[in-house]
Amino acid sequence: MITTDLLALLPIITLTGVILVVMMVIAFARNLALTCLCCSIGLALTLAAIAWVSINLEPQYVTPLIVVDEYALLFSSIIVIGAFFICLLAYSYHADRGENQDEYLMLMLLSTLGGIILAHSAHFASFILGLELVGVSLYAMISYPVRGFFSLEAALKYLILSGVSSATLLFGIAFLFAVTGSLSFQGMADATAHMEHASVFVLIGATFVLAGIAFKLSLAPFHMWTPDVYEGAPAPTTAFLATVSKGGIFAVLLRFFVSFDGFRFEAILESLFWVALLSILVGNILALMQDKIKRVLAYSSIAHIGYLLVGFLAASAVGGKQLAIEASMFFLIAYFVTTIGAFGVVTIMSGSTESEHDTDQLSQYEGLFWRRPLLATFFSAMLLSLAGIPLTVGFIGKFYIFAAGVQSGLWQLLAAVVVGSGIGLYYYLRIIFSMTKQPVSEDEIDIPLAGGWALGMVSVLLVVLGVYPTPVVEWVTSVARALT
Amino acid sequence: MNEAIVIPMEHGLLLAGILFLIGLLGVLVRRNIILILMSLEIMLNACGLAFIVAGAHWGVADGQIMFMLILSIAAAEVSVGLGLLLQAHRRFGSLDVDQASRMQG
Amino acid sequence: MLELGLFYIAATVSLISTVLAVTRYNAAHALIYLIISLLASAIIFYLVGAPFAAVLEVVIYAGAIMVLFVFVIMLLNLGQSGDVAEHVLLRPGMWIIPSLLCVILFIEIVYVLQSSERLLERDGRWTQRSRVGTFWTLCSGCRDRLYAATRRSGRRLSPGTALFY
Amino acid sequence: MADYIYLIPLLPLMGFLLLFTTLGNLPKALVALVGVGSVASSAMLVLLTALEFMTLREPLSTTLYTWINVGGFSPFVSFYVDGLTLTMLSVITGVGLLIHIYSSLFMLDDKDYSRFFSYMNLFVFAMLVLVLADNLLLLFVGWEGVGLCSYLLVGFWHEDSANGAAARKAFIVTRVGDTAMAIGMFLLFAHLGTLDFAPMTAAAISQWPEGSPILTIACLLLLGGAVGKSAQLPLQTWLPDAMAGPTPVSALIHAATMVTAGVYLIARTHDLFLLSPFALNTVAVIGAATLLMAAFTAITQHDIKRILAYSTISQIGYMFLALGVGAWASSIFHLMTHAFFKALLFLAAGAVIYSLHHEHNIFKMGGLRKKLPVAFWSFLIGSAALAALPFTSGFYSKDAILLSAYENAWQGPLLWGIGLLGALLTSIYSFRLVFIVFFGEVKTEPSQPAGWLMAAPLLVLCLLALVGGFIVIPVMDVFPAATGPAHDGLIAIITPAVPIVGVVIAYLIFLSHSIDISPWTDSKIGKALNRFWFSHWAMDWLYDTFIVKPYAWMAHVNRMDIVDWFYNFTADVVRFLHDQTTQSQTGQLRTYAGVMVLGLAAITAIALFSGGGTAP
Repeated sequence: MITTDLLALLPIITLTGVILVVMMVIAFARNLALTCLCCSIGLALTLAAIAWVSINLEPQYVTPLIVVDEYALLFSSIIVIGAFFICLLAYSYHADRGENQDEYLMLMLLSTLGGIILAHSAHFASFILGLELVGVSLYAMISYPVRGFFSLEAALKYLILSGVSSATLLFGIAFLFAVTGSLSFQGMADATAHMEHASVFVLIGATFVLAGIAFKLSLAPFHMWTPDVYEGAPAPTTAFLATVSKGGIFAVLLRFFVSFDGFRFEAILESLFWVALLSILVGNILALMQDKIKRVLAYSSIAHIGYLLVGFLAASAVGGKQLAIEASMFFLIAYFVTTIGAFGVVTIMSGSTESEHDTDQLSQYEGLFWRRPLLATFFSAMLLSLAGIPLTVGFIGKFYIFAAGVQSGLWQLLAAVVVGSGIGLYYYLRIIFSMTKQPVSEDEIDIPLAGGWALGMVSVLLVVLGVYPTPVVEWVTSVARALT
Repeated sequence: MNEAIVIPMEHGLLLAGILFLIGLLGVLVRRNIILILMSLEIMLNACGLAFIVAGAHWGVADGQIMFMLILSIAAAEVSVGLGLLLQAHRRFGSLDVDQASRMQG
Repeated sequence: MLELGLFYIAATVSLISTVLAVTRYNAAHALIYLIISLLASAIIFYLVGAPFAAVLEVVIYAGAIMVLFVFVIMLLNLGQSGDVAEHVLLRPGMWIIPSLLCVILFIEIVYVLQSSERLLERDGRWTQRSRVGTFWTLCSGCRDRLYAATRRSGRRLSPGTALFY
Repeated sequence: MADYIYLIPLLPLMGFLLLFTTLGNLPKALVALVGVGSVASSAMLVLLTALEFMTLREPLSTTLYTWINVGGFSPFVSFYVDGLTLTMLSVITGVGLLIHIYSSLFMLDDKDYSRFFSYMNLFVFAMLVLVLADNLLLLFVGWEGVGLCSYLLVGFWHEDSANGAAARKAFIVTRVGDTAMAIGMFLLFAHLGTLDFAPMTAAAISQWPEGSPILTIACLLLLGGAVGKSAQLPLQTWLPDAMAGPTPVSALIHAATMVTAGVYLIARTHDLFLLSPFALNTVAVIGAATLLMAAFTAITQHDIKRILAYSTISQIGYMFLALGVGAWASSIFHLMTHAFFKALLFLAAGAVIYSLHHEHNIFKMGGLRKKLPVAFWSFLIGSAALAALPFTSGFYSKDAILLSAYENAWQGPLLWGIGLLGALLTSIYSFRLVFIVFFGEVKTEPSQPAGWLMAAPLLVLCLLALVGGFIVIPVMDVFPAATGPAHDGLIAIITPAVPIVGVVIAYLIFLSHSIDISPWTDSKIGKALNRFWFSHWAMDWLYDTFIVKPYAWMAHVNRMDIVDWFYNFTADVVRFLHDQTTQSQTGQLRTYAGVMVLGLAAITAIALFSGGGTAP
């Protein structure tokens, strides 16, 4: 009994162990390469543990807090793989800048651990635990370049606003707790099972919780922090913030809604509808004439999470749950690949400058095709994937969302997706065009080994999943079937 | 009967709600970072209060456990927050949070 | 009923000191009020039957965390200049819009709490819950009295007042 | 069994990727090895497939994978090999291989050697996907792929802006057809729910009666695609200009393979066309009209490659005619023989051009018979096959087409007559070419004859052009059994005799000069007619006058306004919104928190008061 529990927790235990080892390594030898090696091996081990658990163990609860099932393992593996690539990129970034900042990688592992706990959580206690583990590590990761001015500003903004959102979230949970007397997702579901319509207690609790989650996912109108924090944080942190932390939160959101069956409460869907609509429109409109790449990506991530929410909302239709969950999960995977790749390019571009800021002005990317054709090709691939051009993973993700939306008849939202994609095409192509211009600066851009390989692998993944997505689709389908 | 039941849950929640909103008001209005962090503490404390009251209503320990979690979260956020505050004071020369608005648009 | 009385007293203390904590110009003063508020919360914890949480509240919240704030305030050594600066930062006009927002949220919370929702009881039965009695009765009592007064005086209701009914 | 079929297109794709990613950094020998080797290995695999097909005698099919399986929409990437596909595969890889070998020498001096081979490999890949596809969607992917390669290769020497213009013209004109085809595909998918050939046909047969209007429209739209790709009336104007590309490109893409894709498309969907007599007759009419017009034009041209281009249009017209009269097998047969002799002619022309330092005008050539024997014999054999002289490959295929046309229920004798006139003209212009270029006095001194790498493919193609008529293509099971043309004695004699007459006429006019045609050509009518035919029945002028100029005029009139208004207005609105929302990103933390709280209040209010919750 105890043994299987511990075995089921193997991924979490492995990663925790790795973090301890990395701490010891840092204590004895301050060597960034060594730390990075430990971290990447540790993440690989965690992935192996996840694979082992998924093959050998049945889905089970480990204490009421943690559930180990296919769903948790899918999100965990996405998070770990994402963290692995970002780890390599972060190493290149710091190594190139000559900053010997080992603790950064350790903080990242801690944050990743938080993400995995989120993916596994079936209870609000573990949810809050994971959430804060992700959040508190991120505060430090954002403010890491001590000499920077913007990073401090970004960290301050993120800290305070994230604190407000956490408090809102907790207050909502308190309401739900007050009405149901339980903190586990299943317990809440049982207590509200008889409700045709949500009681006002449930409604206010749910909207406060959703507001908190929407902040972390940077959905409008809780998105205001996103561009500033993305811009101010060092590029690897931004990549991490945009992917791993959001993936974990979305995993909880989806699991909570599926087990709580929140899709039957029209009032909640109504408010989520407006959030999704606003996110898609605001995100795309804000990105339109933006000249800073990181801000463009920030705004586009707002829009993309809006698309994701469309897939999520599609689960409200009768019989549409399976497809909607599949669509959301696949879209999230696509979003992970593309976003890590896009910020990966920014990371590599920023690594070789002496400037305190990251390289994110559009003008700095002019003529990249002539200076670094491969890097520019990768970046174009990422942007095309964000725009949803066929043969990239982004297309299939968007197609999935569309199919789910059509099946559930979410016509207004689909119209918004179409309009948003149209606007999106403009600003993505704008970047690509500016990369084909004659170069203005002749600064040398080094492509570091680790980061270059990470980026290359992500690009290959992007195309392979765009051309041959079947394995992932099957994986996602089986997980969705197990969940519903 | 347990005497704790004497106090209606709604009243406890209402108190928690008001405290939460006062904290929120503080975050919205104050420009001094110390005061903002304090307001955050008020909000988190209000959440803790709500959990304890609801937990007492149900007679389960979950509420108190969440309170302890909140306590640790508050501690962690405050320590990081105060660290940043010291940095900000050194960098901006003041505790005005509006100084930190160079990124915009 | 002693508990109930103590609860309302503690709640009042908590509310007043919290409001003061948020509005003070001097950070140290604000901190003291905040500690008072936390202590009042601790009393409420004790009253609702969570003595351990009450102890933690005093020891960790009012004790440890607030001490961190004290340290920082001492470290920065703001003194008199801090007060002056704070007067510049905090102008009365800045309260309007945030207060409006908070009032909206307040109304929403009250709307929920005074609803006659049925809640699940500990023994598994669903019962009609009491409303937020005291506060709400007070409000509606005032309203009724006002209404009666206007009726007596024979004046017509102004549109704004009519809306209130 | 059919596991390796996917390798057939994959190998050229790998070749392309290898050549493309190395960005021309490989030595030329290696480039040639990769470029030719990949096609050669797929040719071997096709041979293997053919052997297997011959033993099994049933179609092979293999599903690689389902691309996306989302909510009932699941396009399979699956390949299907039956007799028709196999014939096409053999032509593409066989002729393609020969042309690749030829190009490895022909293009040797070009600085973009690697780029050339990468495009050629990509083309072969796309073309193979086109013919292997088991459904219309995948076919369309290949279809667009070959269009792209054609664009890239026509404009291969893009330093000269005229080549770029030709490439653009080819791209845009075929795009008109492709749009029609895409709409046709949507129509079919909307009504039949599938684009896989077998279920689609079955559904169409069960769902629609013969001659149903929707089916006719769908067929005509598909025909539009075919007409664009195969350079038939009225979308044929791009092909002569496409000769701006390197000669091997003309041989491979614009003679042997890509331009016949339209024929393949109609043959593949013949069950649909059989349900719509009107569409089928339209095919026949288009074929007949095109073959005649193009043949008249070819007689008057000076440029060696343009003559061949018009002759290609004309020969594809025969294939369309065959399709239109239901002689499916003859059409595919002619497709194959045409691939042999037209590739031969183009490659031989390439050899001539290569030796004469890029001279295209036939009146500046002459007497090359002795200097370039390989080219001469190739040309002679090719022309004989093209003119359908007895016992060459072209004879068997064209004869079958003409006899089937005569048998056709709808306007059979008329179609036969047109075809026959076309055949006469074909033999006149093809031998006009031979007599002018290879006989008479030497006008330009050729440099060294081409090396064996260029000669060997010519010899192989000569052989094929001669004996290709004896190949039996395995398409009996694909098409409905046709009642063999009844050999009406007189018809069966006239049909093969006409080309011989044409050769004699050409001999009399252009070699022995026994007939002096100058009084006719110098007369006013003759000159006008010559000019008219030379300009390909003024098709370019017609398009210019009736489409391009009015369009330009409308664009000119319209330049300020109406449609643009809408777009500008939308853009302005979006930009205005952008400016406004950007203002909201003040950078001030308190604003951000305020918006968050507002949002919180709003979504709570929506949830509480949207009527979903129970009333208090």
